[in-house]
Amino acid sequence: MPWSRFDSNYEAPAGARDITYCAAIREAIDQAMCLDPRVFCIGLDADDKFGVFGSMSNLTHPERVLGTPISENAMTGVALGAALSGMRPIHVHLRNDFLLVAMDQIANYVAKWQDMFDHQVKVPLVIRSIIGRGWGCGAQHSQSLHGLFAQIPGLKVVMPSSPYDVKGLMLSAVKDDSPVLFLEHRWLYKNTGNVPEAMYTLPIGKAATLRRGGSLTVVATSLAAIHALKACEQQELDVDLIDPRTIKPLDLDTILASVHRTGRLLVVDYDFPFAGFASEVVAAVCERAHESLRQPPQRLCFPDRGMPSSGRLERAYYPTPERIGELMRQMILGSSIDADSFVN
Amino acid sequence: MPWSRFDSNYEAPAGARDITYCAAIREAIDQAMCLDPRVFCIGLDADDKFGVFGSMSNLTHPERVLGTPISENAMTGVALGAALSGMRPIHVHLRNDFLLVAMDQIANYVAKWQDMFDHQVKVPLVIRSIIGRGWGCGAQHSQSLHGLFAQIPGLKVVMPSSPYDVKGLMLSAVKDDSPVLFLEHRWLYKNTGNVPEAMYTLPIGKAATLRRGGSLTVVATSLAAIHALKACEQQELDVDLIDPRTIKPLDLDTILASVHRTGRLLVVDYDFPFAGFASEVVAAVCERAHESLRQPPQRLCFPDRGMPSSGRLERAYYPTPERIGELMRQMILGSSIDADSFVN
Amino acid sequence: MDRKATLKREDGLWMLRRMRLIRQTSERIARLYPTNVMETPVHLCIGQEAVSVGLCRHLRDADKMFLGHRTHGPALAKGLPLPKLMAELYGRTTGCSHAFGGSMHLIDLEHGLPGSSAIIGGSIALGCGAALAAQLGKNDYVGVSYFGDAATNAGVFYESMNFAALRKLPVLFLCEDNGYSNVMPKSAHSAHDIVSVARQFMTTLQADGTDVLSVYEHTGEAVAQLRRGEGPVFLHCATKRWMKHQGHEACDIVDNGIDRERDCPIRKLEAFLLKSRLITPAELAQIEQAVEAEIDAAIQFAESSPFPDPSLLEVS
Amino acid sequence: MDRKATLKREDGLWMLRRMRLIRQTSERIARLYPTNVMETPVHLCIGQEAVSVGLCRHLRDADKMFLGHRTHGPALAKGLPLPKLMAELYGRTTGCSHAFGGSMHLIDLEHGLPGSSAIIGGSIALGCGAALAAQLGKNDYVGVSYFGDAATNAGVFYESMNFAALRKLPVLFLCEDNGYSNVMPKSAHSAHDIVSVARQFMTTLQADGTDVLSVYEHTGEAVAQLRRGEGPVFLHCATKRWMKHQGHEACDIVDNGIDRERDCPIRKLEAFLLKSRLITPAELAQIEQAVEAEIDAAIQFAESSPFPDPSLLEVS
Ligand SMILES: Cc1ncc(C[n+]2csc(CCOP(=O)(O)OP(=O)(O)O)c2C)c(N)n1
Ligand SMILES: Cc1ncc(C[n+]2csc(CCOP(=O)(O)OP(=O)(O)O)c2C)c(N)n1
Ligand SMILES: [Mg+2]
Ligand SMILES: [Mg+2]
Repeated sequence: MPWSRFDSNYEAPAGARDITYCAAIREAIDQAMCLDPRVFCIGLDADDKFGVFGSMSNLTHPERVLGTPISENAMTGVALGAALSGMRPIHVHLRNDFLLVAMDQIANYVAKWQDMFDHQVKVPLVIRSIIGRGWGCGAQHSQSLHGLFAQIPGLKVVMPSSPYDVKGLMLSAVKDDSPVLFLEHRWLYKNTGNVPEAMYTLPIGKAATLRRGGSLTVVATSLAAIHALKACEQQELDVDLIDPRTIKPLDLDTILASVHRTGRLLVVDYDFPFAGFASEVVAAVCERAHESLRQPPQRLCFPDRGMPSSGRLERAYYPTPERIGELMRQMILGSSIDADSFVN
Repeated sequence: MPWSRFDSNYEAPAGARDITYCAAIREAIDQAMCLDPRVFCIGLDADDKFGVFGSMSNLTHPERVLGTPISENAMTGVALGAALSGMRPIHVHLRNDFLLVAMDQIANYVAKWQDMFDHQVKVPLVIRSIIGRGWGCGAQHSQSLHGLFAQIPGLKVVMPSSPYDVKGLMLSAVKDDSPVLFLEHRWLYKNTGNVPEAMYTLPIGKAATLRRGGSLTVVATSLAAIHALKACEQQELDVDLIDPRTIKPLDLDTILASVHRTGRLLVVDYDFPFAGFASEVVAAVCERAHESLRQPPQRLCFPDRGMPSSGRLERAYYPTPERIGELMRQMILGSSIDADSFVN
Repeated sequence: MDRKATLKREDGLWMLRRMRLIRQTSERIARLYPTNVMETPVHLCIGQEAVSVGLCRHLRDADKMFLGHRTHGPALAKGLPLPKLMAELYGRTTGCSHAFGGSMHLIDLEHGLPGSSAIIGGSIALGCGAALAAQLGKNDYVGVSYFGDAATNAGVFYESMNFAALRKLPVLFLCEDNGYSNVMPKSAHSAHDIVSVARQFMTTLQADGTDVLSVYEHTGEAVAQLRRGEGPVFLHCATKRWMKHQGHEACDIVDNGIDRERDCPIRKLEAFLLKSRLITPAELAQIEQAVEAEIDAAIQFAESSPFPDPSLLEVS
Repeated sequence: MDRKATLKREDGLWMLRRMRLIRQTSERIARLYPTNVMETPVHLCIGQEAVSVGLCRHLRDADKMFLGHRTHGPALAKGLPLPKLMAELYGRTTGCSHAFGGSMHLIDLEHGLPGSSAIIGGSIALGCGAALAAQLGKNDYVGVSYFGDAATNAGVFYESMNFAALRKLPVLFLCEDNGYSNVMPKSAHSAHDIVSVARQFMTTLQADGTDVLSVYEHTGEAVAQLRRGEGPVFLHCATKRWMKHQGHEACDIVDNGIDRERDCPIRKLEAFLLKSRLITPAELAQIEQAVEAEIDAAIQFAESSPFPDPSLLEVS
């Protein structure tokens, strides 16, 4: 089994090259495909000249990159059938909104197959999807559906924020014998960071602490984590910023340890607010660290409605580093925020 | 507009007939169809001799009951197109697991249509689905997906527990100009209760208090509410039992008022635990009533895995009145429960 | 068919005007697009105007048409006022979707456009739903599902055809086949002949989608069948996409087989009208100018319209 | 075809034994079902045995077959050991799915059964995935998607056919057409002829699904094409469902056109084998008895197997 020679290591090393988030994904996929002939990529427009926003350009094994018709549901079943037959497919989608077309396969088939047969079979299937937003794409092309998919037992949901994480976690996802939903925010693609050239994996289910502080625990993933980090830096806030990296399984231990220290919790989640990932984090923390919380926990999410198109409305719809910073500051000052803006 | 002559009234009257939950649904649908020729029913096996478990048997207008092929996704689009053209369809599914096949239409189309066009159009569409479980139906035929659908902005999610509620809320759902997902637990079908013969509506978004008490607030819907009630009665517990009836929009005011009095919260939700309805209730309460909570809130949900088939496993998978009662009693006694059994 | 004998001048002029409206509007959008005044993706219809215009000459306001992502052409053809389109692209409250929809989500209830969708395939079912509403309500409007060649890859297309055929719904399946799904040619996305498959379910017709008179003729036949209650029709229109899938640039696919002289639906119609003496060269120029003026006014309207207030997003 | 000349005794006996295994097992299940020892829905295959058995005589263990909800027949035909089926129906840990699957979710990796699904339609795509794995890995197994007539109403069927045809996948689309979706007849669920539609995508063959030799013959042709790498095949088998859709009772649809004498695949094969002198009446009786004994043993095994421990549900 070619995958066994990896070490698990989740501390970003120093001294490696700086490459983009996009290049880190590409490198992980290329290395996985070179290492293991069972790995192949499939997806609508996966094989075209755009190379999935560059994340699959010039791969060493183009013969294992398969384009498909607009048939996301059946293609997910095809990927599953191939995974059950010993392959390790990476099924890629240009926008996560299209995953809803494949929901029957994802939720009824992919996620349940192992449970239904008491884990006699492996389902080494990665479903990659890019989260996009902005430029008036509107309600059907701007969602971030990690909260929806995290509800479904049997799916791991990974959404890395840095080039280092995205490479290590992509390799872990491909190596994993259970289905992994891998979500990449388009706005992270050009970010650069330190990424070793050699293959490495990062554990699925282990958070990263992006900033240490003592007054407020902030939980945020993907683009939200980067925005929160920016807000902390801009406003020099004493924040313990945790990026769970994999939202399911969730590294609750790291979050709880932080809340026990800070006594305050804010979850910034770029997703719908009702029964989403932020709800889960708040609920799980309150169940386990009620006594530690000095003030009510808070969530910052999208408004509970579909995305508007006009730039003016888009810019108001999505949280910004400024809004995150403002909320963090208020929480640290202990002032109470009207929670009613988060839930209808 | 034939619907305007209703009064909103949500107190169960005395003296009316006792009929079953199933008969109450049937009566509501039949009355709606008689009142308004724009109301029609559509769905796989909607027109067969079984009459959707009896809930649509012998309707007055069988010519407005349309069977369909196994094409849940397109049929949802057909229902939406008809709703946008002035009809008031009731799209029915024998099991809510099949809704996942129609997820693109439900989440990308039905739920978003009004938001995308700034509510210039009405979408008077009811999606009815029965929640089933037991008898070894397994992971694909035993889900309760209200938490998943409640995440999606633009959908109302209604799941009544009593014959009185189910009739009034079904009429409200059909009367509503926005999409309503209406979930009926199969195990409630034979329950009987007081139901007026005349048409009446109940407000969508208004909880019912099933039992008054001062020591613990329990939030539970549908079958879970009935089980919780049974547990309270069996063990004579001092519980304030709230059945939100419509899980979205959620009547948070009623829940908060109760928590302020009792200082304790338990949510019993017959659904997956991660980022589900129970998470939302706990999170929303903690944000708003942190100071009132005397001890950590708790959730009782399914294990975070697909449903098993064997009767032995099924009976362990689903919470029971006994398990609910036990947990309520422990919470009232103030003992701490290991929360780690709810989230993986 | 002797087209000259049958085509009425008013029909010819109407179609010419609408095609010019779509063409010139699209060209103007392409010119303005790089300046970022329109914050929304645009899927232009240059070269494809004949399809929507030939179709819509036979449709009434009451007929309900559902669109996908490539909306501008068919929406204008069906009757969406240009200022409302422009204001929507400019993200203004006076847009047809009040700035909530953008380019891919246009609506105009008055003109039988109950909305459009950017998720490929699904809106095919909505046209069937409109037709079902017509049938159940004994109304005489028809439903139109308007979609591209690649949308037929989605399962919902077949499910919709089957249901429409089972119920003999008055719905037109209008396939605007430009031979591509983004840069993927039809040969890569369909193993079969789309029309032959559709023929298993319903009457099929085929028109030359670069020739508005061909589309007009076949749509006439199709819509007549629908209005007679004889069940659904699939109308295939082979056409050519002159632009890239999205944005303001010309299509750069090598060997795309496009000859802008030969394939231009507007030139074709103009030549025919001139030859048939249904129009004069002066009138042609006049139409072109009138359309330009209309576009100027629409842009003026859009630019001077207010942006939406962010408070509109508040959820009660 | 002169069947006598070509059918080998060992093939005939194998098919007879498997059909009897399915038939007698199903009958036993029907007898036991009302006693509630099997807490799981059952979709029996009585009358339909010829389809799965004629097919599976041509399949190898390495060939991967994906099933829907009506699993018992095809699973036994493919090689699932009877005790593992019975124990699964009895909800015991020794069941093929360790008591987690029940009647609709059977698995047997050793015999090329990677699982089955109760959501109609979707598993058609999985067979294509197995075929893709074979193609990419240069393995010589084939994929089989086994489904009913009504499963073809689901969009995923068309999407799968298109993809299989585009990639020339070695996958067999096996349509077991019993004419019904629960109590809905085919005329109500399909406006079209299923085979004619499939023919637009790939080679189609049609067998008499009440005659195992007909299925055997056509499957032979189909599987040979797959193994030669010539692309997918759709094999239609018209058959009859003697039972209700689910449960232990006989089908009560009026005018269901079933004549249990005339339509019985087992009688047909027995008559043929006797006439061809490939078998003796004594051997027939012996097979029947051996199968009964096998069933007794399987039930004995199931009944004496342990129930699963609820702690198995704990999520780490
Ligand atoms: C379900 C889904 N998958 C993928 C896409 C991305 N996408 C947008 S347009 C398009 C091509 C559509 O081609 P066609 O239907 O022929 O219409 P055309 O653009 O040629 O007019 C694709 C793949 C989408 N919008 N929806
Ligand atoms: C997506 C979906 N819709 C509806 C059902 C309910 N259902 C179970 S079996 C069945 C009929 C299937 O008919 P067919 O495919 O012909 O197989 P048969 O039962 O005749 O073998 C239906 C409608 C389902 N399981 N999945
Ligand atoms: Mg196209
Ligand atoms: Mg059938």
